[in-house]
Amino acid sequence: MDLAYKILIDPFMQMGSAPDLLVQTLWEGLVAGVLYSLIALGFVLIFKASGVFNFAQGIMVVFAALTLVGFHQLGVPAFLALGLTITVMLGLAFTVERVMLRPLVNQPDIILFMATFGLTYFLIGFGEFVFGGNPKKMITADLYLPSGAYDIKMFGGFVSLQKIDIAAAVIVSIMVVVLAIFFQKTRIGRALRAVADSHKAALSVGISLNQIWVVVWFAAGIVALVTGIMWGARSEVSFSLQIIALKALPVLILGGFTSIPGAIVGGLIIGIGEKLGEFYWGPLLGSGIESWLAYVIALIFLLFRPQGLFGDKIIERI
Amino acid sequence: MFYREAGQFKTSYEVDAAVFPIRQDRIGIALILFIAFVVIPLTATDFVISVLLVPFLILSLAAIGLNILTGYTGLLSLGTAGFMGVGAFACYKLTTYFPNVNIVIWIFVSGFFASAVGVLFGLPSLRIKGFYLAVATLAAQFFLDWAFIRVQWLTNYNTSGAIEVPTRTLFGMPLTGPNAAPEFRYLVVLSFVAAMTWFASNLVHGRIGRMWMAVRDMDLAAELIGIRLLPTKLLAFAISSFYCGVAGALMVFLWYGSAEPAVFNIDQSFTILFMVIIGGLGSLIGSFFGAGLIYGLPIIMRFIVNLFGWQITPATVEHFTFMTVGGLIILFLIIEPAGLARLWQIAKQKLRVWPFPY
Amino acid sequence: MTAPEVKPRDVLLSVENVSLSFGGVKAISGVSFDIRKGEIRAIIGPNGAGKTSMLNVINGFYQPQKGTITFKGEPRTKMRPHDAATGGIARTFQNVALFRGMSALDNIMAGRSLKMNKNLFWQLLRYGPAMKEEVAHRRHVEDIIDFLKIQEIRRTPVARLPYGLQKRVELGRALAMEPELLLLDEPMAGMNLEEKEDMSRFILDVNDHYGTTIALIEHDMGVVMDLSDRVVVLDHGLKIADGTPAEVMKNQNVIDAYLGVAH
Amino acid sequence: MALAFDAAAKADTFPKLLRRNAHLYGSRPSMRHKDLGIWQTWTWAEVEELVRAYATGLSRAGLNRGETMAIVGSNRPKIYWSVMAAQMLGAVPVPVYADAVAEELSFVLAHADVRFAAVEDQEQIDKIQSVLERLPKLELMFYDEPRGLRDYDHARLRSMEDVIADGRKALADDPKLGAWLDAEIDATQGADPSIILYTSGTTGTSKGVMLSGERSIKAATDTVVFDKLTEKDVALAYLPIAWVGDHYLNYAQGLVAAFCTACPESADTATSDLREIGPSFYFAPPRTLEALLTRVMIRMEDASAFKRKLFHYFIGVARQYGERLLNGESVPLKGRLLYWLGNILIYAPLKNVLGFSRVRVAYTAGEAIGPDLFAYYRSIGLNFKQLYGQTEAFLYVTAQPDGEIYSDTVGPACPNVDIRIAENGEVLFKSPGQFTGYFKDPVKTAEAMTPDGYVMTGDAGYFDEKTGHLKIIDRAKDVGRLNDGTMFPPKYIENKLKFFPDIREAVAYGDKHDFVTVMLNIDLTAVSSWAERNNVSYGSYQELAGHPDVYAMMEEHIAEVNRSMAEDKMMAGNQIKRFLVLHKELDADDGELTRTQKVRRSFVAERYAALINGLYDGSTAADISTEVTFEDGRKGTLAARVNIQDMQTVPVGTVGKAA
Amino acid sequence: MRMKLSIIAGAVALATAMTSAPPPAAAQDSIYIPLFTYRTGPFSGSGIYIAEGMRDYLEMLNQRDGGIGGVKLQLEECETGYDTKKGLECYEAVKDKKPVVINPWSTGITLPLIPRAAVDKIPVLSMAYGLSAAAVGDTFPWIFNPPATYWDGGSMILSYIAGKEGGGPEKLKGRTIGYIYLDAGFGKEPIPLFEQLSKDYGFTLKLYPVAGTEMQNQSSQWLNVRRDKPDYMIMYGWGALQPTAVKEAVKINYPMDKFISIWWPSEDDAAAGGDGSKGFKVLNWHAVGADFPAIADIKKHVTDKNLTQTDKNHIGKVLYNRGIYNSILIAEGIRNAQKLSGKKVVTGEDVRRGLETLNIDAARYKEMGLEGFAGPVKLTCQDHNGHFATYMQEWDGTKWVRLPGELKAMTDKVNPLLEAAAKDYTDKAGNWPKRTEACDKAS
Repeated sequence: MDLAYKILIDPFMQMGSAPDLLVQTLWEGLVAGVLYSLIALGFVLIFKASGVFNFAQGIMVVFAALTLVGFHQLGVPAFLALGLTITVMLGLAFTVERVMLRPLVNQPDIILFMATFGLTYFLIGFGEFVFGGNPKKMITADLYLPSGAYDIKMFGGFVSLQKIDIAAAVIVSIMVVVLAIFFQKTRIGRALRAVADSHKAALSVGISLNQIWVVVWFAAGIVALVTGIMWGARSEVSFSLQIIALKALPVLILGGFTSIPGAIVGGLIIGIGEKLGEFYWGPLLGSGIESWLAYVIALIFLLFRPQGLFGDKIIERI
Repeated sequence: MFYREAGQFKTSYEVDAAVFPIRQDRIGIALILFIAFVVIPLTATDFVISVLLVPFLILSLAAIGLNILTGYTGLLSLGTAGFMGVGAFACYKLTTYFPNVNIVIWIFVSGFFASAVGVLFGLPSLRIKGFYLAVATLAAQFFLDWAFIRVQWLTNYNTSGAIEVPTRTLFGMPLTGPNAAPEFRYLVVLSFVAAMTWFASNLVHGRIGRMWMAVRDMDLAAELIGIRLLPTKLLAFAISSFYCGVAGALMVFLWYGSAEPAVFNIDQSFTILFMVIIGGLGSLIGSFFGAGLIYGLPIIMRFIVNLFGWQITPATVEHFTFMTVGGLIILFLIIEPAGLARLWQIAKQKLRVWPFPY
Repeated sequence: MTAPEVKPRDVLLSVENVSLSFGGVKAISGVSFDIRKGEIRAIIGPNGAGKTSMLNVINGFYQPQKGTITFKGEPRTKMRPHDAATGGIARTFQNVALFRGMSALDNIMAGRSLKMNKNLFWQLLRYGPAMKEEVAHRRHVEDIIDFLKIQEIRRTPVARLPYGLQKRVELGRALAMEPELLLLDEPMAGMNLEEKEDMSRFILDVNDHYGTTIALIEHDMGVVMDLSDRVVVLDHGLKIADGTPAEVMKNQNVIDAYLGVAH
Repeated sequence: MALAFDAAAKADTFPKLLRRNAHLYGSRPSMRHKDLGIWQTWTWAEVEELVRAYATGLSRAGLNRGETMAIVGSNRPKIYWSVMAAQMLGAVPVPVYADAVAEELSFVLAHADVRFAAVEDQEQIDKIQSVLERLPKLELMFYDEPRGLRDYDHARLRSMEDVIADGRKALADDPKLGAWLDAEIDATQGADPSIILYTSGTTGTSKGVMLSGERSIKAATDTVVFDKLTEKDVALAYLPIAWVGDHYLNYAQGLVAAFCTACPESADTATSDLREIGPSFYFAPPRTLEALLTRVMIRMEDASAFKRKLFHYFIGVARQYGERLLNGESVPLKGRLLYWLGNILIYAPLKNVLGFSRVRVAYTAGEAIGPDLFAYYRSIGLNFKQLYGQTEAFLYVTAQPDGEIYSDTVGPACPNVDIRIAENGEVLFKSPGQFTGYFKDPVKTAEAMTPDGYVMTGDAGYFDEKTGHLKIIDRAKDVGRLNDGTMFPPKYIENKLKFFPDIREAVAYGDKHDFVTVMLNIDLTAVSSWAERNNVSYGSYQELAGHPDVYAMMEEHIAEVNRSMAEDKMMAGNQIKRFLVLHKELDADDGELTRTQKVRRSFVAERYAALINGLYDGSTAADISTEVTFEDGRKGTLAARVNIQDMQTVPVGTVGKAA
Repeated sequence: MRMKLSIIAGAVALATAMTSAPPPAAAQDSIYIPLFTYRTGPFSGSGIYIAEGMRDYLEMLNQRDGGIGGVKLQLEECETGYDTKKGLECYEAVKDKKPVVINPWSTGITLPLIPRAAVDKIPVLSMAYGLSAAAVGDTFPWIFNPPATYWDGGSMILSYIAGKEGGGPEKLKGRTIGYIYLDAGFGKEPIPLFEQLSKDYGFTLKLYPVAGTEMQNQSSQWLNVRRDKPDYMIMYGWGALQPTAVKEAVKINYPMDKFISIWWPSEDDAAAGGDGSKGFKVLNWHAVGADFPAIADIKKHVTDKNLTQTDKNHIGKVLYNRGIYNSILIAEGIRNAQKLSGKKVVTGEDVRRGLETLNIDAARYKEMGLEGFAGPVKLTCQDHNGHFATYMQEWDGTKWVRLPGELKAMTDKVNPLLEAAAKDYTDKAGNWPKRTEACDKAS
């Protein structure tokens, strides 16, 4: 009875009694969700166009952020460093396409998945070799990213909105819009969608698969860079950041591997769901349930929609 | 080239269905077993045994476990480490509650606990497939990870929050704990691995193996020939988790000697999955190859660097090891995506038809 | 192995007033027909006539929204494919649905799964009862291999086989179940003339040798005329004719349905 | 072993031998058959039990002593047992080629007066039933394979299985039946006909060669001792059972030596079955060996460059030393080492892959074998030997003993065989296994024998001076004479030429001429690949055939043939003086070849008379215009100018080197 | 088949090669000290400083003094990446080279080594980490964890808080104290102590575990903090947990002067919160900065000669100096061992005795050129930890500032727990060997 009370009633009482905290929790969930979406977006871009589940997205986040900070430490002005980093990510996309994807074309998904693991290993070694293992501070100020917070008074308390979080939400929204425009309006974007539908169809419109791969890996690289800046701003730029990439998995499962809106919505659901869960229900289980809650949320969704929220319906032809 | 198959004909289905139908292969296996059971314990150093062989065997066992699930039944799992943890913790609890029962029995029995947990987390597999199923196993992984830390009962309320392996004996000799001779630990691990590999081989070559592969290759057609999907998949989960559980128990009791829950983290799951993939999905021998490559390669590379006495700091060695291993994985996949087992098979086939190319 | 003597051909399976739709799209509407013991029954019709859906209903892949299916005198409701298999219905697919990672032998052996029952313990040892069982079933499977003349490809992974042989292996797998009713979905699709002749021969031999009742979908009218005892014609989910091949060929509805459709 | 042969001496019929084997080697394998995926095996004891049951069943079905029973089928245990069962009853089995067309089948079955036939399957039954009206005596057919026969009228059909089961039941029910059967076995005398083998009939209609048990066993015993065959040997039975070779090598020798006869799953799988069973006694006709070698070479072409180099290098080594080692000659240490290495790397694995690892005794016979081909197999350590024989002799007339192997001889006379060369060059022999006569044809029997009891083979030959071995050169009736009286065996010359892979067909002329000339057909596959390698460009077959480089190559080949003939006093006069390369391939569609791809010499001579004239009138070219049939059946005319080239000949006796 | 053989042969050859690998040069006339480091991996941020300090000090002794007591120190780094598996590999790799002491630098690696130390006769120095109960020398003669345990640390923080509240522990009554920690053995270890003390002194304890995978994602924990409004926050963190926690604390406007950590945060961690993190407090027991003759010697003899990879900016940072402190203990242990055994080249056994009789007083610090670097250390056979006093340092926005006053462990509370834990450990281990090692008089 007591347990039932704690599970079913008490959390809601808390929400009612301290609405500012509820709002704050929702906001934190939203921000975390936006950042999860961002990582998931990197995965989706690549999966959609090449069917590769890119395990290396996490290390790409670290790598991009380290490159940015690394250039800056060499004395390169922040925005030039940003430009150079983008160039490096383009180079990475080219190399990956050339060395890894091209020889492995038409292999089963799991093999490409495995190859991206090899890439991860390589980038860890390479990144640590070049940049060293020290955690670095993200150059937020130099990039004119805001700091500080707006404390909004409400419900007898306050809700604190970090400016960097607001910036993150704005930037992610802009990126999603840009990507949407890119997919809808540009020639290569349309080709990308064609690739997602059928490789043959894409070839028939005269676009080389190889180019498309470069483009999506480059796009994923830019997404990784943004992710790196945002997460780096929240904590620090270090190799442990790649762990956070795992959070993208339940998001992807929830949103479907091929859907950009799915990645966004999935990210928000996971973000808000796990913050609410941890905050209101976590203490019942001794806290720290966040580490698995996301997966359980995803699992429950999956049992009802095995192909994810926005995933293409799996049609079984017999 | 060295196969002499002319005149090796089968006069009964028993012989024809043998796992090693070729005499030269049987000799080879016998030789390997002889080396493993006799030569190595007599000649290898503690370092080779403790650092290379014992871990290699234990990881191979876990890889076999995962291969049963992923390679044979086609169910992708990222919860391997979690299931290994269940085995390890079960074994720890059992041996602390019943210290007088031989540890070897408990290591074996702990597999059943892992089985039960595996089946539980395998239940969604009826509805969910592919990468989507991975999330169910990921949930298992993270939940179990969390439980190992949070449920202090599992660690007997040790202040360290870790399994502290007590000394247990077999045949009057210490098998676990600091006084256990590496050779002895090795032989016990080897016996476990050899026996369980044999069992696995029997399973996958028989009705159950065919049912698993049928489900893997085309579940609709499998259902059509009367295979019930859920029980078949759950059996795969059960057996796979059993293997992982035993591997986990062996890992903590005969290798680490003490383990924090973090040992069973997601990285471990990934590592085992990669062993299975690079070794070859659906191949027992591939599990050994994969474990050997992914676990052994970095150690051997470090060793080679040391051997040449290059003036490189260990950190740099580590960086290059990472890069090389990563590069090699990609290279191997490009050479043979179906894994080392396939390479092995091709090589063997080449030898069988030598001097012909096919 | 010898066929049971069935003289006044009893009804083995009857389909009564079955309707099936997918999200409003009608695939089958109110179709009734029966299949008698020991006969070869063809289901024909233009593309999209609902033939494959019909087979899917019969072996439980789809649950019909309306109508009943009676198999061996028992009405079947809520049947899953493995129930159909247990009941004695086997099936081949339009696009070969073999287990691609396994050899031809293993594929056919897999067809015996239902008949094998030795427990996990013996399976682990692969000794004693499990081995005996394995050998006994292997013996049976070898008969099928012999019957289908696929001895040479016994050990070949099916993915490497040419299409015609894959179809044969698939037939073998279905036969391994010792079905009472064998559903063949376009057994000759994509085959050349010679392969078609072989397959026709095999189908007749199966019917003759094992006494298996066969229901088949086929596009090649020549084959249908040669093979089948009775034909049911579907068009747009409706039954438009039912009878002997000769009767059906003369039916005006059938001629209309096929008019302009090159077959 | 001594015991075994003593017993064999006493056992003068095959059923008696079977009884002996069951007694002595009861638990050793007698017969294996790749069936249903494994090698089903029957021991001698099992075979005896089966055959006794079968014989009893046959007897109950009406088969009587002295009657004949046709046996139609491929190498399958039940087919062999049908032979044994018939013999057990004192009946005479008449095996017929399984691939015989209905016409031939009906002739043999009618001629042999069969009432019963043991047949393999539906195919044979269909064939027999199509000619049933010509076989009024045929009562019952026993079939092995029931498949597809369900709807047949079973009035004339019974499955062997049923017959055996029936016999077995009868034997069990009536204990006296066993004794009766033993009495039947004992009642058969060694001199009684044991089997009738119909000759294939290349010349006229088939003749039924009657062989007696006693003689067959005596002949087989001689060769079993000669080749030291024992019950531990294994042979693969894949040649037609109606051919004397199979009956002798597998059936008779199998029973005498009690070795194991293995039947392949089907003709298609014979190669892989050969590899599995790994026979120790092996027989293959040259064309099989040639086809095999071609397959080896083609497969090797797909190997990696390194492996190919390795292969060719060591095959070269084998060519150099292999035969000498096999013959026990002295070989330098380096050669021995290289050969040893080659054996590890190439020969042993190659033999293994081909299934020859365990071959101890191997024979080839039936036609002339190319020296290269023969040397090839021998050089990698396969002890292939040639033998010469014919149905009337129960196969063996001559055979090569170990260490005296030459590709162009067939060896000295076998033990207890006496050979004589007739005036016209025809080979005559007297052997222990020789036939007792043609069935129902005393006239032909008499024609085939000399008054003093020698059998005329119809083959021309002579004893080689150096080796003392018999050389067979041609059919006696085809041997002509040059105007100077030299014996001219066209086939001998043609064969020598055809051993070159570049030459597909050769037609030799010389009878009643002053010298020998040949017309050649190039082998398109071989020559075009040669052309590719040597940058010889050509647009058509005709162009290629007429290419000067091709002529040069042919000239080399002919020169080699001439050199080899010059060594042999008997043949030195047959050196080729002029030749041409035909502008078109000889084609069965044009009637130039028989359907079995043999040259119809007289037809060709007529058709290409213009060219033959050219060959003999000294001109350097000749025009020819022939009608040809295109693949689509249209007919057209092909006109060409064909070059004719002179050849140098080698004066007799100037070639010092041994061949 | 032969191919298999050749593979085996190759493996055997390699294995033999491994066994016959060249032993460290001149093993006879030098002292072999393996240094387990983690310059790579997710925790390299701390690991690099520690590894540098640790190595540089010993290298300096080699360069300046020619080693210890005239015997060269042979240093070998083994990279663990903070991974237990690799740590064990390192242990097995160095075990046969007669190391005199092992510094695992990871609790995960320390734990499996605890039972092995006695068997292999290699002392394990887990300086202020590892198993707290190992302080009980009678039970763990081979394990040393000076100068204070995590429990000591916890009790010191509580004393500090009580002091800030203006008195003894009783002042804690009615307060709420939050504990944010890495959800692993290390973080969980002090919980029993805190629970005990919360009962004893009547304060409320709130737990905020952070999972290893969620270190950079702590917003929920800090939301909870905001809700629970604890008066003080205690942190036992590691790696990325620390800077993130500091940032989050700043974010929710938590009063930083009430945010107190155990001794692991580095300057980088504190700086993560920018200006907002001023006032953040961390326990420490040794000096920060480079103003010591010995450290000057490091610069002179090691860094300036490029005998190290050390980034010069790292010298004097808190974790660099922690590395130095670790090496001081090693060096003094060896020096003691030489004295006790009379040998120049000492063994692990000797160093164990050396460490048990370790006694570094202020005078000795001065001798070493490290006057005032840290408090005196004196270990006994019974006490392998010392539970020495520490002090609090505060982040002023750019550097650590030492706050006046010494903090003493609540030994009366801690020691019984330690004893109990040690007993619990040995009870569970099954025939844990009784101490047989003789006890030396302090030198």
